[in-house]
Amino acid sequence: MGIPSVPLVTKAFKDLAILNAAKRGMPHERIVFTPHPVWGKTPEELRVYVDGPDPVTGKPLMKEVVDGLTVPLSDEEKKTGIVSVSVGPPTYTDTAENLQDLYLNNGYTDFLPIVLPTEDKVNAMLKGTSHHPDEVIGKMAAGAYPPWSYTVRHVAASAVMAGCRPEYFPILLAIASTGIASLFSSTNSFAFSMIINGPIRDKLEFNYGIGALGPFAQANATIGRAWTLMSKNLGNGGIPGDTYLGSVGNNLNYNNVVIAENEEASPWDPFHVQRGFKKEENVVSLFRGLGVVPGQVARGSSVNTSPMFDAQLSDLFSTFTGFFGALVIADPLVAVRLKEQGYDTKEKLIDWLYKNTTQTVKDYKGRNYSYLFEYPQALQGVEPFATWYKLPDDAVIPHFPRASSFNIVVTGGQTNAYPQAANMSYGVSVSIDKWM
Amino acid sequence: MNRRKLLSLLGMSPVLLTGEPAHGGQNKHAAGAGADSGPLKVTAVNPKGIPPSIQLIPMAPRLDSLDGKTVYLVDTGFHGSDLLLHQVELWFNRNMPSVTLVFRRKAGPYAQDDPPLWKEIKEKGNAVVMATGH
Amino acid sequence: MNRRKLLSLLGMSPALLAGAELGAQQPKAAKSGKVPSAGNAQFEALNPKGSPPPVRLIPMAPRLNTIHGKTIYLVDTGFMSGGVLLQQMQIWFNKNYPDVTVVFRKKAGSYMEDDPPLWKEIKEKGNAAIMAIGH
Amino acid sequence: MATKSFADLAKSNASKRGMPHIRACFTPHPVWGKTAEQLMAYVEGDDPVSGKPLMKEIIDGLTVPLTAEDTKTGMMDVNVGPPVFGPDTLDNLQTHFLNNGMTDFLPVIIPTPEKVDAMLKGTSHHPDEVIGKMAAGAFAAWTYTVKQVAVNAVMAGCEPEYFPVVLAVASSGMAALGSSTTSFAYSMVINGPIRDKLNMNYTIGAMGPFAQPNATIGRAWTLVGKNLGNGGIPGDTYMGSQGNNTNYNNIVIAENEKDSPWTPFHVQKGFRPEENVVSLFSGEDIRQGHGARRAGVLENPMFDDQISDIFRTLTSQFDALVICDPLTVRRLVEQGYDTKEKLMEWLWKNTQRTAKDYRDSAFVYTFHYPRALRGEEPYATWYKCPEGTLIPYWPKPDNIVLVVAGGQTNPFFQVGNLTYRVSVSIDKWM
Repeated sequence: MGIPSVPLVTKAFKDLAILNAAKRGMPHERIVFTPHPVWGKTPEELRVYVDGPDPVTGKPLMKEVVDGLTVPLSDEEKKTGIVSVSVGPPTYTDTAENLQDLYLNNGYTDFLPIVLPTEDKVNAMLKGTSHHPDEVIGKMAAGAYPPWSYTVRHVAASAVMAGCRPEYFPILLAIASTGIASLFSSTNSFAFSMIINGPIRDKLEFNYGIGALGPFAQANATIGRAWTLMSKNLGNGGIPGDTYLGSVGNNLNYNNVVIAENEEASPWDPFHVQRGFKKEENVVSLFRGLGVVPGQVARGSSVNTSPMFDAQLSDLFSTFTGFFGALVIADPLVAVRLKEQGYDTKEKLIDWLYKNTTQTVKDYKGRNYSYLFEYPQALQGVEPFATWYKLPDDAVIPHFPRASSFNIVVTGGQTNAYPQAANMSYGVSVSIDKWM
Repeated sequence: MNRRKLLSLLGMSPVLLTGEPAHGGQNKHAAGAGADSGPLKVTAVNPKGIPPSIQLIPMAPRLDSLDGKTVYLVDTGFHGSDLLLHQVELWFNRNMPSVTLVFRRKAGPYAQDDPPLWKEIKEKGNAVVMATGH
Repeated sequence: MNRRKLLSLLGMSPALLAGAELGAQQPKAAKSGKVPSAGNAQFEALNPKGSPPPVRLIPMAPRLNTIHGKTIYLVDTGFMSGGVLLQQMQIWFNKNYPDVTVVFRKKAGSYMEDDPPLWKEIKEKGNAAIMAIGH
Repeated sequence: MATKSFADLAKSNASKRGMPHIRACFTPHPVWGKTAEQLMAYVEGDDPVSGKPLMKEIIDGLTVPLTAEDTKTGMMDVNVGPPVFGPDTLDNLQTHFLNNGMTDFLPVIIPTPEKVDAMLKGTSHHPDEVIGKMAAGAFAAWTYTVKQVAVNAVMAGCEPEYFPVVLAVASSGMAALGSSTTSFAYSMVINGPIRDKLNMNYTIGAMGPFAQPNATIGRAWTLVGKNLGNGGIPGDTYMGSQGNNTNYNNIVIAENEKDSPWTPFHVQKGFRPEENVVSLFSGEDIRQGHGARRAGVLENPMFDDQISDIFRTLTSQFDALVICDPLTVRRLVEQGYDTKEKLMEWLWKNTQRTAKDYRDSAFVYTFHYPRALRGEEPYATWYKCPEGTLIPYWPKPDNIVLVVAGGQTNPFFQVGNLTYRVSVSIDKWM
């Protein structure tokens, strides 16, 4: 702006504020900190903050503010130019054991053992694609940060580390090409998920039978993990206090809920076909949201001889936030049963769920994300939020803003007729074949 | 963590961090310390992507004094920021009554920019205090 | 998966699996003749498995020469719809083996619990049993 | 006679119980929800496993004479392979462990004798001490020694100083991969000074992949369940139809005792604050509080009310584990909940549902109803009262567990539909 400013930030965001200012070109920005939190405090309590010390420096807070605006700049503070950021040497040489420690201590891992990305192993991984190792394939940031870029070879290093085989590599390139990081900077603790469709599921021996979402196959385990390693190493994500701020964290970030669709046992179109791909194409689709809930907990889950899965799913969705979408993860037994109930396409079920999962306007306005994200949109006239905010409190409105908030995928081993439900939004579908 | 240590972890170059090693660097352990893996060394590639270069922005010149100046208090919209800035305003009224305070709520959700406000501040203001976070 | 493969993965001993390979074998010997480096240096690794209890073999009961004229118990263990399936089987026996006496019984207790009085009854009055498990 | 889905299970379980050649036959799956006509077609059709007519299989099973193998008696040892693999290259050993189902399909640290010896230095217990028995369900339990636990701890990536925690978990005999057609979740809460000694993360990203002890101790529980408890073999000792994504790490929660004004969880369970304790949970899942009604109330957020709202889609078959960020706790204390017990009491009293909703729940029907029939309280009463009667979710306030974790960037909370099982002293395994 060209005029002196002082940002007033709560102590919880200290590291974030300093680092972000530095990444944006002002490594010495004069930031003043208040105690945390501000939310929920009374004016009297906040006056104590203002009259008290900056909890970071220990000096009086308002003296810091005034000094920040008036003390002349040092030479360093006036510097201009371009500085490059170092990520260390291109290779490390040491014993295998020491390298395992080094990668862990340098924050290159998810704190679990890795396969060391030796040049031999990286070269073997690179054989899994026809793309040139030096091709720059994307840019990634774990939030509102300047994005990092990366080549095919960079992706290969993270793929080796996660334990992937070279034949898995095109899937990782497809994910990396989207630029979506699986560790996102927010004080919320988000979860991520991917759906894999096409013949590659069998070629790579993905598990979409018993234990589909659990640790029971190398492809499911390592590809999901690789997304998190890529987010750390290629997108600079997952540094607590800097590029990761989720207060409580999310256990699903270890594997990122890899779902290979059980296309063979499903009575419906596969997910990628719904998105306009051909059945024989290999596609990965990415989701983001909060988490996964099992259907056993729904009300009416034991209406014995005639289970009504549509109503059960709707019950589960009613405690979700409509800001994220509703992803049905149906066991094939559930899908077949739903088809017998008359839902011969996924679209019919989506239509029913959208219309029958409702809430009152009062409940809607009381939800966290409604205020934070949808109320500003309502003020700008964006629908359906503008209408919803005008309706009386007792009006009944859909729980999710549109039918496209819903998605359905089929997976599981048919030992048990239950679905799972995820509070997750569809992001994007990417061809895997393009990266072969 | 102090600023120097933090920036060092970021991999900021010596231009920013005179005297600090640019990176975590090589492992301290003596080679061969791992009895089972023997003294044999392997070479592994660095998995990090390419961070963008940073365009340094010189900070705006500071004022000699705030006396008689106009200071904008900008609320970015996080819960509670408005109340906090009001307390800052009251402090100025009590301790530096010659300062003119202007309170503004930034338009749009917290992640969006507000160019008209920045323009207004540049034209009418001398300094800014912005409240970020909750 | 066939029975032999399945038991092999379980680590069942050769007495049960004449001729089958054990699940947990030595990895293939490393190729010789390579210059030693960290990549092909040789290591030993411990087996992470716990100690499974030995299995006491139970000889199967002698089979009948024929089911004609015999009494067969159909036992419903209580999983959803198991009884309906067994009733269809009873109808099948009536049609195809009218001289077989078919007795339908629902096992007492939840599906995890044993039912000794029923086993006693079957032993005394029945010649064979068919038990429906699963849903 | 079983359905096709259970073909592997039926055969392997009969083997483990002593009848490796049992004559099992199979119908198509499922039977549940089918009409009588559809089931008659099953009876008149083929066994989907053998491809032969089902009824011929049944009659043959009852009448074809037994072979010599069928009539064998005696004790049979189950072979788990040699005590040591190799020598071989690390790559080949990695592949070997992966292909033999000894891992969670992620890379492991190869448990060389040197690494295992180093791990064993993390405890004063003798390597050959038998410390527990474990089964992943209604199977014959396997036993294991301190050394066998050490092998799995090495594989998971644990440091020797984490070893007492892994031993404490293993000594409980509780497997992290339980066999059921339901895909269960597991969790552990760690209390005491060891959290700081091991540098456990209980602040920002507390439940995510941000610290070595949190990541590797949780993973070790799954490896212990697989290798020492023989769990996690799909179709045999693992039947969860859809699987559970939390089984990779098992939701490790180190309590943020420092920033919590409440009594730590282990102290609630009768331990002293300076003792180190791991407490194990199992159940359905964990979910975030964001979907709660009134979660966006700004001036005066009522977290008690929000937590109660999330409770209303939990199943009563499992309990509630609430994980609160310290900011949430501070706010709750301001509301008057200066102890965990006060909040547990309020939540228990104010989270209710109708008797009809209770009885319509799948798990309640399978597990509580038989107990109600036997006259067990409160289930008997809950099954007798009129449909519209409001009843609590759980028998007592203790069914609600409160734990504090998080980095105070936001006053959020998460809710697990998880039941407290046991607390084990870590100090005893040092």
